[in-house]
Amino acid sequence: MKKYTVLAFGIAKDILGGRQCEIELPGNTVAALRTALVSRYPALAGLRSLMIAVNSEYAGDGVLLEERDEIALIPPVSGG
Amino acid sequence: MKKYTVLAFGIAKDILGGRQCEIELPGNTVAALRTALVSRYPALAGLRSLMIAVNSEYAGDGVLLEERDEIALIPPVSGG
Amino acid sequence: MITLSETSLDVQQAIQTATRLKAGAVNVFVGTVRDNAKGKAVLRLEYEAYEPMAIAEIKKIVEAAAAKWPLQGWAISHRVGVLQPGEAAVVVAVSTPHRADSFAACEYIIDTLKETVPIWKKEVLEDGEEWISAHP
Amino acid sequence: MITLSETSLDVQQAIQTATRLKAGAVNVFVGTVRDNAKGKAVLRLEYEAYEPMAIAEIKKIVEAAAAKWPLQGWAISHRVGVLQPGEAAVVVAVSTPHRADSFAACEYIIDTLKETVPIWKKEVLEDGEEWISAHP
Repeated sequence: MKKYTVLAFGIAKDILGGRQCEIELPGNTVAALRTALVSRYPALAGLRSLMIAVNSEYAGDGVLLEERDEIALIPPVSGG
Repeated sequence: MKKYTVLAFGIAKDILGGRQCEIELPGNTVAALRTALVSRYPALAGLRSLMIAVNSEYAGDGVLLEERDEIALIPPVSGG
Repeated sequence: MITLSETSLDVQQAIQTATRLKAGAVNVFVGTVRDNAKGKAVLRLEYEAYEPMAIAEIKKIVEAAAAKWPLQGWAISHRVGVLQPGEAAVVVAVSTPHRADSFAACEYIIDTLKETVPIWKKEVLEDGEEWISAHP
Repeated sequence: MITLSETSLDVQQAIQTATRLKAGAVNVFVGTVRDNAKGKAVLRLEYEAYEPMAIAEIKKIVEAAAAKWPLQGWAISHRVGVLQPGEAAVVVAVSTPHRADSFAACEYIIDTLKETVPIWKKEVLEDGEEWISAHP
């Protein structure tokens, strides 16, 4: 099991109940992390979209994670 | 014969040699005025366009002039 | 607000004039004097306007724009006289509820202004001067 | 110049930053907080940004714009924190040699910013609050 720290913003912060959470999972892909997060916080599944950023870059499902990566949950953006 | 005062701007002012001129002509249309002006100042014929404004409105060739009208020669505009 | 000015244009004031609480989008175009033209250095521009008619024509453009887009506020200012490179020659500011309209309305206004408003520009380059667009 | 600011955006400074002597056209978009939404009064907006990534994404947008149009200067500022109606939330200023490019580049930047940059807006109306665009 690896432990990842995930930052949350906007409505994702409200759903997680804080600016970040820690999550342990057996896999090391963005897809595995997403599945684990939605399982723990089902309200995430109701969002229009949910991207994951790794080290300030949008990351596709196949991207591999390392424990020291800066990982962020990006709900639908609405700047401007 | 009627006498009209014609204001000139931009390159038309240079061609007329001043901010305005007076011109007498037998007709009272914009077309007659244009013909008389081009005849007196042939360099006007070399412009890309030459509009005539009557009382601050662009005027077609058929518009009738009165001596008290404010008449202006409008060479190609280039504002902005 | 339509202004023909012999002194520096106040872009900030134009934006404030155009901004409205009901409008979420402000688009502003500033035309400035370039320091070069036709590969030559520009020494200065000289603008001349037939002022009452210029103001009347700008009003017509604003009315046409307001018929096409939901203009909330607007301000149009044009310099006359002698301008140095870097100075603003024209400022168009408009506000609309949503942003695409603000771009479209502002571009329409400046494009039409350049076609119909009786203002003339003489470009003074290092090697001569010319009334812009005068000849074919 | 990319700025994320907790205090009022300086539109004039953005314009000055974007203006270049070689560029004859400056286009500026200012997104302001409307006083109404969905027929309700807006009390305030709250903006939150993932700041390092927001700056990185804005840089990418500018690079893409510079590949499409001859951008000379540019400045992009976005507010974070609590905004009242009338305040500027975002300012995009660009300059190009000619005007059509300045409109196209500025509109591309603000359109893309709204799609890709990790900034979030919560709208607080008289009767409730909502993260904008969060739900289908």
